[in-house]
Parts: sequence; C-alpha cells; structure tokens
Amino acid sequence: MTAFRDILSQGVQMGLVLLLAPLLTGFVRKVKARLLRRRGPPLLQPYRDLIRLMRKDVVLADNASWLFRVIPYLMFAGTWVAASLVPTFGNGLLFSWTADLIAIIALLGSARFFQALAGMDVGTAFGGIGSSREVMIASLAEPAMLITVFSVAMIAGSTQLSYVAEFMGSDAVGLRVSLGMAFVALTIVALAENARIPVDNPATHLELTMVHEAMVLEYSGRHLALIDLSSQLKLLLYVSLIACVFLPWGTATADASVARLVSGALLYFGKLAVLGFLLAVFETSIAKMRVFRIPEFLGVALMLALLATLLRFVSGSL
Amino acid sequence: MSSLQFDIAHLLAGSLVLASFMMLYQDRLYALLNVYALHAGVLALSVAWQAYVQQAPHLYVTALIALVFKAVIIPVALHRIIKRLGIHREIENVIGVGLTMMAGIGLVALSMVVMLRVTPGADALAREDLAFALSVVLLGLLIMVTRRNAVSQVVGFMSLENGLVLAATGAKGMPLVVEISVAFSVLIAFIVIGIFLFRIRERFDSVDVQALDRFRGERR
Amino acid sequence: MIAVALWSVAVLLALAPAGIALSMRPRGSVVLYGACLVVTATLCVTALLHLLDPAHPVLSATLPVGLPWLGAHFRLDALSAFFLVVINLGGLAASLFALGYGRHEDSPGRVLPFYPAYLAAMNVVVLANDAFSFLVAWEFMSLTSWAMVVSHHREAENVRAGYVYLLMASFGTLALLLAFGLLASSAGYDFDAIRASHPSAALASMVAILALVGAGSKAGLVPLHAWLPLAHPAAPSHVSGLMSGVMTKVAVYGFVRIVFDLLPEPVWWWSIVVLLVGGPTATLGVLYALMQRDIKRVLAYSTIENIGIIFTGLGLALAFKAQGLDWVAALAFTAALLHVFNHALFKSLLFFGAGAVLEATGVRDMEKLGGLIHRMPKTAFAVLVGCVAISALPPFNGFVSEWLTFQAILLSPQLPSWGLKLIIPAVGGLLALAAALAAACFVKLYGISFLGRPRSDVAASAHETDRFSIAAMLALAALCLLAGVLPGLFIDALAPVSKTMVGNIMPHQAGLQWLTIVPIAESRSSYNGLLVFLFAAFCGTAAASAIHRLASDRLRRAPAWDCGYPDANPAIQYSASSFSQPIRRVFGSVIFAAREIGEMPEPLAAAPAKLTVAMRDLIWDALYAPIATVIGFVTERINLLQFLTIRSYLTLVFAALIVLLLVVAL
Amino acid sequence: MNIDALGAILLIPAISAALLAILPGYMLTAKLNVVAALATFLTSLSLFVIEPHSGQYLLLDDLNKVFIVLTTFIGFTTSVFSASYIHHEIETGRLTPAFLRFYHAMYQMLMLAMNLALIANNIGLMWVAVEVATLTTVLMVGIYRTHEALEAAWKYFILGSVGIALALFGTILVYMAARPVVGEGMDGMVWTVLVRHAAQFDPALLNVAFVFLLLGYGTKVGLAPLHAWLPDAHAEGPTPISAVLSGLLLNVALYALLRFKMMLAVNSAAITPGPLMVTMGLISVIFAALMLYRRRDIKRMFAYSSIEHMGIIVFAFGMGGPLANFAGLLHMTMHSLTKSAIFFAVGHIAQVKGTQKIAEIGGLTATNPALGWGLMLGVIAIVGLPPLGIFMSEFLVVSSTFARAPWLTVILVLGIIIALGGLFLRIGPVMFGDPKGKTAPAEASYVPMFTHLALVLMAGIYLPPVLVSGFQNVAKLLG
Repeated sequence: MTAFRDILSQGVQMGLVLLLAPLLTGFVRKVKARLLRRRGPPLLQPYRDLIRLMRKDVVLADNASWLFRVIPYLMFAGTWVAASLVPTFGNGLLFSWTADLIAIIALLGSARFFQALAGMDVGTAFGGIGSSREVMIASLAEPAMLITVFSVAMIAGSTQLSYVAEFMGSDAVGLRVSLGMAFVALTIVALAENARIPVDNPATHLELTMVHEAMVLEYSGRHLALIDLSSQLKLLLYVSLIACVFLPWGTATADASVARLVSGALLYFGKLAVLGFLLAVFETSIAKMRVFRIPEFLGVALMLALLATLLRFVSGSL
Repeated sequence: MSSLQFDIAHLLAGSLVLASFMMLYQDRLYALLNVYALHAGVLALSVAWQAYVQQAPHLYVTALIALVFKAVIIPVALHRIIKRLGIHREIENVIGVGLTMMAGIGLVALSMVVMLRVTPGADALAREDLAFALSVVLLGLLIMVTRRNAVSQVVGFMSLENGLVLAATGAKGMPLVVEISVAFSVLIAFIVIGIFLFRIRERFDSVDVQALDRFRGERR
Repeated sequence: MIAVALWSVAVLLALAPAGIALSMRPRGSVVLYGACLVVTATLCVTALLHLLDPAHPVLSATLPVGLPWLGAHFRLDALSAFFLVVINLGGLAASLFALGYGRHEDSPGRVLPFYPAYLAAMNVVVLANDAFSFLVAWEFMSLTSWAMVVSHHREAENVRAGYVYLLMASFGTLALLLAFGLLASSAGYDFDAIRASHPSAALASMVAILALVGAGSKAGLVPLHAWLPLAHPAAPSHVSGLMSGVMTKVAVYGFVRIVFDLLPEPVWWWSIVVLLVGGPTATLGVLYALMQRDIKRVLAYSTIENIGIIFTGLGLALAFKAQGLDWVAALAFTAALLHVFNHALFKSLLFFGAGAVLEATGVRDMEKLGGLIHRMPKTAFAVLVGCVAISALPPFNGFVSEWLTFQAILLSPQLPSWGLKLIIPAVGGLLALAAALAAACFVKLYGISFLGRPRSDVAASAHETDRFSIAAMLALAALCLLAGVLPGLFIDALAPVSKTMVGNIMPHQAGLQWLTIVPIAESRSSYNGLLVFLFAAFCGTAAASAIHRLASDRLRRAPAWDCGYPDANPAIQYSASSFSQPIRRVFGSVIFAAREIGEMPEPLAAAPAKLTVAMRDLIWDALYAPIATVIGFVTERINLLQFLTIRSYLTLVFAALIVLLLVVAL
Repeated sequence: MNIDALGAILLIPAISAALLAILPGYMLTAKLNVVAALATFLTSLSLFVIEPHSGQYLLLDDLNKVFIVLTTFIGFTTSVFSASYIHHEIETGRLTPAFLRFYHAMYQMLMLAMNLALIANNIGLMWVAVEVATLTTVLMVGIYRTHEALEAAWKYFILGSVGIALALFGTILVYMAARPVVGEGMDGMVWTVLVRHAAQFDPALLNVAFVFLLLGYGTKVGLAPLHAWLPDAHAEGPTPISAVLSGLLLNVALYALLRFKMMLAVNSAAITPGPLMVTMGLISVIFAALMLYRRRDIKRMFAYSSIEHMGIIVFAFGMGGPLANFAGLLHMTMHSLTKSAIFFAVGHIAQVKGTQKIAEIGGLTATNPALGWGLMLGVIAIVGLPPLGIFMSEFLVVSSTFARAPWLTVILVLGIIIALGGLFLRIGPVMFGDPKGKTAPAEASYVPMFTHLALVLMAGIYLPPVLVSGFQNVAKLLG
C-alpha cells in the first residue's frame, strides 16, 4: 500500500513537472508582454507550439549523423529526470535519494554536453558559434553553481535536496549572510543556464549574440519540440530549486496526508508564480549583454559563491 | 754523522736552491742552459757527498749520471737544438723577473713551513734536505709555468727532477735510487729527443684556435 | 599467487628479446601482442582474485638478484594488487588494440622488443618491496617507454620529446633515490624494515617532499609536467594509451606507497603542499588541453588534469588522516583510487580512438579532420562514450569518482587547521572549474574531429579501423558504463586498500538497496548510477515511442538551413582554434599571455585578412628556459678550458699543488 | 725465484713484447697479440684457484686480485677488437706495417707495466711501472704522426711527466716517514710492511706525501684540474688505446691512490684524505659534465665522460664507509667494461663513417643497427640507467652518502643529471634522425663489445658472490 503510494507520488511529480514546464514559460512570456503593454500570447501557447511541432515532419540536414537525431531524446531524458528529482510539493519522495544536488547539476551538464555536440554536427558556422559560446558560459556557470551548492550543503550538512529543504524549513537556519550570497549567485547562474536576458535572449533569432538558438538552428519538428520542452523543464527545475532551498515553507513530506500534499502543491504553484513574475520583471528591466561581458557577470556569481563558502568556513554562524 | 759533514751536505743542498734561483733569474736560453749545467754539477757534488757520508757506493753511480748526462750531454744537445731552431735570442718570461723572484721566495718559505712541521723524529739532515728539495721542485715548476719556450720548460722540468734526486739521495738508505734516477734520465732523454724529432719549435704549446677547428673538430 | 605474478613478469621479459626476432617476421607483431595479451590477462585475473580474497593475505617473495646482500624482495598486498589490476587491464586492452593496430607499424623493430619489457617493468614497480628493485623497475619503465617514444625517430620533434622525457624521468628517479637514501640511513633498503623504523618528523617530511617531486615529475604534476605532452603523443598510439592511462598511475602508486605506507603518520602541512599542487594542476592541465589542435596532445594535457584530480584526492586523504578523521580519509582515498581506475579506462580508450583516427587519416591535427562519425561509426561511438566519461558526466564512471571527491571536500569543515579550512574550498572551486572546462574540451575534441563536415581529403576518405581495435575500444567503453552504473561494487573492492593505507574503509556499499552508493550517511548524500541510467533510458525511449506513435515519425533530408547561408566550403565551419577562442579570451590572456594579432588589408587590396594568435607557455618560460640558458652560458664559458696552452694547464697543476700544500701546512 | 702465476702474468707480456718487436707481418703479430693477451688472462684467472704467496716484490690480495683479472680480461678483449681495427687501418693506409710491429710490442709493454703496477708490493716498483705505462701510451697516442696526434702526445707527455715527478716525491716522503719506524733499506718501501706500521709514522710527513701522491697519481687518473691531457690523448690516439686508457690505465692510477689512502686510513693522526678526494671528485664531475655539452668529437666526448666517472669514483672513496667503498669498486669495474665497450663501438663507427665529428654522423640505429644499438646500450649504461651495472653503483653511492652529507651528494646528483643531459643531447642525433655520412656496412667484430655489455647487464641484475665478498673485504680495508 505504502509502496504503491510512494510510487504514485513519485509518478505524480514526474508528470507534474512535465505538465507545468510549458505553463511556467507561457506565464513568464505573458507577464513580460503585459509589462510591455502588449497583450501577448495566451498562457497555453507553449503547449500548442509543442503539439504543432510534434505533428510536423522532421527536416534533417543532409550530413546530419545518427547522433544528431538521438540527441533530442537524450537531452529530454536527462533534463526530465533531473527536474523530477527536485522536490516540488513534497520532500523525500521514493527515489529522491537517487541523485543529490551535485548529480542533478551533472545531469543537466550531460544534457548541455550533447546539445553543444548537436550544434556542431551539421557543420554550419552558426552551430559552431552557439556551441563554443555555450561551453564558455557553462565553464563559468557550472563552477559557480557547484560552489553555491557547497555553501548550501555545508550549511545544511547535506547535498541531498530533501534533507536540505527540511533543514531550511526548520528554525535552525535563521538569517545568514552566506545564504544571501548563495541566493544571488544561484539566481545569476539560473539566468545564465536558462539562456535568459541578460545572458542570452530566448526570444531572439538570427542574431550574432544568440547562443542557445544558434545551437538548435538545424532542428525541426519533433526534435525541436523535445528540445524546447527540455529547456522549459530546465527553467522549471531552477525555479523550483530556488523555491525549495530558499522558500522551503510548506513543503510536505512524502508520508504526509493527502491534504498536506495538496496544500504543499498549491503553495508550490504560488512560489512558481511569484518567482516567474520576478523573473519577468527582471528581464524587462534590463538589457542583453555583449557576449564578452558575460564572463564578468558570471564571475560575480563565482566570487559570491566562493565568498559564501569561505564565510561558512570562517564562522559557522554566518 | 759529524756536524761538519752535516754542514757540507747542508751547504750543497742550499747552493742547489741558489742555483734554481739563478735559473729563475735568467731570461736568455744559453745562459739558462749554462746555469742548468751548474745546477746539475752541484747536484752531482751533493749526491757524491751523500754517497760518501752514507757509505752507499751505489749512489756514486747516480752522481756520475748527474755529472755526465745532465751536466754535459743534455746541455750540449740543447745548445745544438737551439741553434738549429734558431731561437737563441728569445726573451720569454711570462711575468717580470722581479715578480718571479718574489714568487720563488714565497715558494721556498712555503716549503720550509711545510717541512718544518715534520716532527724532529726524522733526523735533522732529512728534514733540511727535504725542505731544500721541495723548494727546488717547486722552483722548477715555477720555471716551467713562467717560460713560454719549450726548451726552457724542459730545463725547468729537469731542475725539478734534480730536486727529486736530491731528496732521494738525502733519504738515507733509500732503495732503488739508482734505478729511479736512471728511469728519469730515460724520461728526459725522451723529452729531448721529442723536441729534436718533432721539431717542436718555440711556442709549440701556443694553441692556435683555427688550427684546432681544422684539426680537432672542436669549435668554441 | 605471487609466484604466478612473478612468472608472468618473467615471461614478459623473455618476450622482449623474442620481439627482436619477431620484428623481422611479417606477422610477428600479431604473435607478440597475442602473447602479451595472454600474460597480462593472467596477471589481471591473478591480481583481481587477490584483491577480492576476503582474507587479504600479504604474500611476499625474495629472489637472489638485485643488491647482493639484500636480494630482490617482492610483496603482493592490497595496494599492489589494485594497481596490478589497473596496469594489466590497460595492458590487456592495449595488446588487444595492437593486435590490429600494430600491423600498421612501419618500424616494428623499434617497438616490439620494448613493449613487453615496458609492461614487465610497470608490474615490477608495484610488486617490488625494496628500494633497489623499485627504482630499477621505475627507471627501466621510463627507459623502455623512452625507446618507444623515439621509435618514429625520423621526426625531429620526437627525438627532442624523448630527450626532454628521459631527462625529466631521470630527475624524478634521482629525487626518489635521495628519498630512499634518507630512509636507508636508518633502516636500510628493505621496505619492511623501513615500515618498522620510526624516522623523525623532519626527515619524514623531507622524504615526503622528495617523493612528491619524484613521483610528481613522472605523473606530470605542474610544474614538472613539461615532458608529458611532448612524449605521450610521440609514441605509437597503443603505447601512448599505456603511458597516459597506466604509467602515470604507477607514479601515483609510488607516491602512495612511500607517503601512505612507508612513512609514519603524516604531518598536517604535507596535505597543504599536495593540495596546492594538485588543484592548479587540474585546472591548468585542462586549460592547456583546450588550447591544443593536436588530438593526441589534447589527450596528454587532459591526463595532467586528471592527475591533478587524483592528487587532490590524495591530499585530502592526507589532511584528514593527519587529523585522525580516518573515515573521511578513507572516502577521499577511495575517491582518488577510483579515479585512478576510471582514468585508466577512458584515457586508454580515447588514445586508442586517436590511434584509429591517425591510422585512418594519417593526421593528428583536428583542423584537418571532421565528419569521421560517418566514415568510422564504431570508433566514433566508442570515443563518444570516452568523451562523456572523461567529462565527468553521469551515468558514466568519471562522474562517480569526482562526485566522491566533492563529498570529501564537503566534509572539510571538520578540519581544525585554518590553512586547510581556507585552501580546500578554493581547491574545490578549481576542481569544479576543471570539470566544466573538461566538458568544453571534449565537446571541442569530438565535435571538431568527428562531427561536422570533413576539412580535408584524408578525412573525407577515412575508413573504419580493424576489428581488434574496435573490440578493444568497445570493451573499454562497456567498462566505463559498468563502473558508472554499479560503482558500489568497485568501491567495495577498494576497501582492503584503504584499510591498509589509511586505516579505515568507506561504508559497505553492496548491501544498500538498489545498489546506491552512500559515502557517509544517506542523510548527507547518495547517488545511484543504476537508477539514473534506467530512468534516463526509460524517459528517452518512452518519449520516443510515444511521439513516434501518437505524433509523427516522418523525416525528410534537405540541405542544411543555416539561416539561409548555404555554404559549400567546409572551411567555413568552426575550427579547433576558433572554438576555443571565447575561453581563450576569458582565461588565456592571463595564463598563456595570449595575444591576437589581426591584419586587415587596405580596402580593395587583394591580400587576405589574417588573424594570428600568439600564446606562450609561461611555466616553460619561467622554469625551463632559464635553466637551459644558464647551462648554455656556463658551458660556453667553461668550454674555453679545452683550448688552453700546456703552460696554462701546468699552471693549473701548480696552483692545485700550492693550494693543497697550504691546506696541509696551515 | 720460481715462476708462479704472478710471475707468469709479468713474463708472458714481456716475452711476447720482445717477440712482437721482431716478428714481421701484421696478421701474425695481431694473432700472437691476441693469444698472449688470452694467456695472460687465463693465468690471472688461475689466481682464484691457487693463491701464490706474496713476496717482497709481488703481492696478491683481495684488492688487486679483481683488478688483475679485470685488466687482463679487458686487455684480451681489446686485443681482439684491435685486431679487426688495425686490419681496417692498414687497408685505409693510416698505419704502415712497420708501425704495427712497434704498436703490438708497445701494447704488450703496456700490459706488462699495468700488471706490474697492480701486483707490485713495492711503492717504488709501482711508481716505475706507472711511469713505463705512461711512456708506452705516449708513444702509442702519437702513432698516427699527424700534427694533432703529436700535439696530444706531447701534452700528455709533459703533464704526465710532471705528475710522475710529483708522485715520486710523494713516494720518497713516504719512505722518509717510514724509515724511522721500519728502519732503512727495502722494507721502507714494501707496501705490506708500510701498512702494518703506518700507525706510528709521522703524520705531518704522511700528509705532505699524500698531497703529492694525490696530485701525481691524480694526474694520471684525470681528475680536474689535472685532466688536460686526457681528452686529447683519447681523441687522437688509435681507438684500442683509448679503450685501454679509459678502461684500465685510469684504474691503475686510481688503484695506486687507493693503496696510499689505505695507509693513511691506518694512521689516526694523519689528515683524513676524504675531504680532499671528495672535493676533487666533485670538481671533476661537475666540470666534465658541463664540458660534454659543447663536444664536436665523439671520442673526446666519451673521454670527458671518463673524467666524470673517475670523479664519481673518487667521491665515493672519499666519502668512505663500507657501502660507498663497495660502490666505488663496483663503479670502477663497471666503468672499465662499459667505457671500453663504448670505445669499441665508436672505433668501428669512426671507421665506417670515416670521421669522428658528431655533426657528420647520423641515424646510426637505422644504417648500422648492431653498432648503433650497441653504442646506445653503452651510453644508457654509462649515464647510469638500469638495469645495467653502473646504476647499482650510483644507487649505492648516492643513497649511502646523502644522509651523511646532503649538500655534497646533491651536487653529485646534479653532476650526474647534467652529464646525462649532455651525453644524450649529443648522442641523440648520432643515433636517430635521417642517416648522415657514409652508410657502408661495418666489417666489425662485435664479440668484445657485446661481451662487455652483457657482463655489465648481468652485474646490474646479479653480482657473483665471490666478487661481492672480495669487494666487501676491500671496502673494510679502505675504511
């Protein structure tokens, strides 16, 4: 009975993230449009795009290899697994111990690795631009992310997200400088990883500053749909990560009553809405950077994260 | 031995050192050769005296060799070579005579210091003799390194060797002295013949770098 | 058991002279490599059985060779068993690969005799139990590998590489020799006696530093790495695989044997030194790798990076052991050893791949490759696995060892020492940076040489390599995956080693549900490669089948879209240099003093625009160039002594005489 | 006196020298030379079986037993090599049969002198022997009659004579020191007597004596700064003589030095010769190692490497102690075998290529594999790489002295690595790369070279116990 319940809740989470991801993207787009005094696309537009893309034929470049066709599924799988391992409405789900935070980041890393390869497979100039810039950004964002994880993990005494969330939820935390720094660092990394302004522009196309779009330029049809879906999943993942680490309140535990779970879920939707709104506001209020300003921007994150860790070392209380 | 015998031996050894100094002073080849002949003669005398004092007849052989071979034959041969090579009016000290003399005095002092540290257990004659012999040896080396000319270097070497013979004979009852002096005479003969045969002219040792490049495959 | 090992080594040594004869025969290489295959397999199995033996017996043997009054002592304990497994697994794979690859060797006489001797030497190093046998084998290993580095001696740079290599190797050996000299002063040359002795802390520290220098120069720690990227690529590819994948591990063994086994309890500051060397080595190594165009040189530099990771793990182990936290030390130590194993796997795999490419195209320069995935699909697949694994990405094995290292770093707040408190997080940052850059590096390596369109005719006309080579590569790839999804088994196999070296072991893993690995406690962290792999596989296939069934599975081929710029010329693709340009602009300007000089011709001028990148190896400039200059200057001056006149030589003698007389007189 | 083995070792070369001086025809003489050398070698081997008693003139003990065997053995192998070498020289007309008669006679004279120096129990006799050896080698070095050969010979002659003179003075001083104790006459020069009573000798005299002996015999050993004759003599003489010089004559001089060191070791009041020897040894090592880098002539390069190794050996004996002394003896043996093997190879190479200039030789391993790899193996051995013998001795020297005198040993290690760098820098292009120069197949006798190398290889892995025990006894005597 409990086993069934565990599996069910785990399954629910997997389905939930899959369903929510496009919605979150749509929500952010909508808010941005409203902030710009436009009506903007309807909330459900991302779903429609995905379905339309899936129905279309795939137009494959002549010299695209088998790898090129496999990569979308690999990316999607990796991202989906990662996303479903981040606590959303409940902690300590059945398989939550499968991978800790470091492993989740590494999973996203694999997805990015393959995406960069895909950019180079057809052998076009744009793909190369995208891949080389992507790895440059990643080479700074990943360490920043990892060190942020270090500081958080050293505070919480665990890299296991469920435990981190529980610890953060408890009163033992209090207000800490290092946590604040970690939060800022994590936000910056999240922006970079999800190709948001100011690092990259998700809406752009045919612009020499673009990174993500350039890599997937040759994709079409269901492949493109999967890639879009996985980038939406990634956004959701980061948002819910920030939510569960820095706004851990109300998250239910796996063995809690259904009511608690439902309330946890509702609370989770609320968090998503708030964070999505903040993201939209942030994106509308600043402009895209030149590519070679990005290292400095990410360098800030790196420094903040390192500082947070060192502070954590110097005194346990900060 | 009586003090008289001692004094005579002492005198002869000392005069050998003196002769070395004279050689050091000479800067003409002929003069150098003459002084060397004198040097050898003094050596012969002192060896003979040792033979007499020690009742060691075999030492007379050594004395004879010194007299005939070194005092007569070698100088004459070298005279001829010099004439043959036409280098008789060489002036070939590397450093000034004055400096050389100072150095020589320093060497004598050094040899004294070295030898007089020897405990008087060894009888006095031995000590004095060794001291003189050492200074003769050192002066011989000094001559060798302060002369550019092959012949005068050979002369220096021979005076050095005289010092050795002096020491050997001074060492009372030393075996093989004759053999050794003979061996050395052979050595010297080789050197002289070498000069003669290979026409080693003056400055045989002034190594010409171009020649080196050509000959030895060495480049600097 | 040790008898089996020693006999196998003897057989290998006997194969060396046979190699001379075999090199004359047409199919001699097949015979020799086949024999090596059998012997290494035997050794591998023997060592594995010993490692898994629950009793963990310590076997020893003495032969009447070596130092006459001492004899040659050999010892088979857990540590040497583990390294024997690594060595002979590598040797096994290399021999299998060479069964096919060796046939293309144009001068077999310069490889066949040395190959088995090289394998034998590496085995003896880990078996030796006295200083003399150890050093003989150690230097013999360098010597034989040197001979194979210069095997293609017509290229001048190979000979130069060999020169630098031999010089650095002897330098390292002499450092170790001094270390043993210190130990021998009190306890003699026998390792057992040295273990029993109790050297003072000062002496032990000196020995540890010398060991770090000696072993580090062989392993390629910055700044003693200069020879490695020259020598490893110069050798035939299967030997390169052995040198990078295995020989550097033998160097690690040397360090572990001396510092963890022979010396008494470590002093806390040793770890600082090791960490300060290891972290930068990791980052610098991969940065160098990113700047290279030569595919084998990229791999060589990435070896330096991985060595840095391993030594960081060892440094952490030292730090925790010195503070008595041996359960954490066990974690760090196990992480390091696991990385030793993993790196041996995927680095050999990658070098074999490079060898296959070299044999198929004849070029090592990535700028001339491209699109090989179409021509050599099997090789491409195997190399892809290797690239993912070495980039420390789940579910492959490289990730596991790095993950364990990170777990150890996360426990550093337990340490009392302030220096370590501050250094370890910084080192962790460096490791993270190295991991990310490694991913970038191998995206470049794979994307440029295997993907895209061929940049030269040789690349366009490449052909798939022979079946032995492919078998070797696929086997290694399978092992990479296995070690990635079932790490628990490998960690448990390492338990006896860490038990003997750091005095404690990681928690027993095999019993845990679903074969999860839990370094300390489940509440701290856990990782389950198997589930991740299964989930990913499930999600991927599920998505694929669902879409294909419900939506569309139609597919058309068309020219590349490329924003409507159809470019016929493959030269328009990104090249190796241009791919690393962004990273070069971020890091290179400081570390390589990289300068880009662009020449734009006048408008309407026919001259092409030019962009040249000037990079300098600052470590070489700062450390090696000066030494060379000094030697050159001194020899120039002192050489004048060859040309003095006899009189001046006499003067020298005279002066010596006077000086000595004065010494005696005064 | 009745002819025992010791006498035979002296007689065989003496007689054959006389014979060779008169016999015509180089084929015959060359064979006779080989036979004589072989006979001497076998006789010396018999010393291990039946030990003849040491008399007032001749002596046999652990120290010189090994050296005699080594000397006669290398004398034999070198005579084999010299046969094929000379054959080629005759063909190319560099030497005329007239000179050959002289050459072979001198060769046996040299053997005689060296054997005498080794087994002489009388320091005077030893001195005479060394002098004779010097004279003969001088004559052989100059045998080509070219300008540079004569110049080398002359340089060798002058410097050698001065060294001899200094050594004689030292010998006289030793006698003077001994006379008050052991009385006048022959006893004052008999080594066994001297070493028995050395404890009561006057230390001051001994000190001065040792200075002269060190410089005198040190000149023959080739220690810097007394080395000047050595490189040219090696480079300009016929290669068999270079082999004998490096392989044997240096050892003989060093052997004489060791005898006197043992005497001083007995006398506690005298200065310990260690520091002097260590200093000169280190100077030689560093100096020679640095000289290697600019060499253009391959034989001269290996001559400098001989200086370096003599430095290492003298360092080892200077440091003293059972291990270091053992290592020194081992190193002497190994160096003799290896260096002579190297000169065998170099001789043939020079004949094949028609030049000794390094710049004009290239790609040997490709053109003449046997010669090339033979020389390569020799070089690997000489720079002290395992598994060859010199590695063992260097291992023992360094590891046994480092704890005692760290800085000195570090200097030594630096010298070793610098020398390695120099040798391989020079030898690399000779071995590898595109072939240069004539590529004629060598009609060479590889047996001597590979025999030596095989012995060196064996010694690096396994030392026969008889050798070990002998060396250990001597090491004890050396203090």
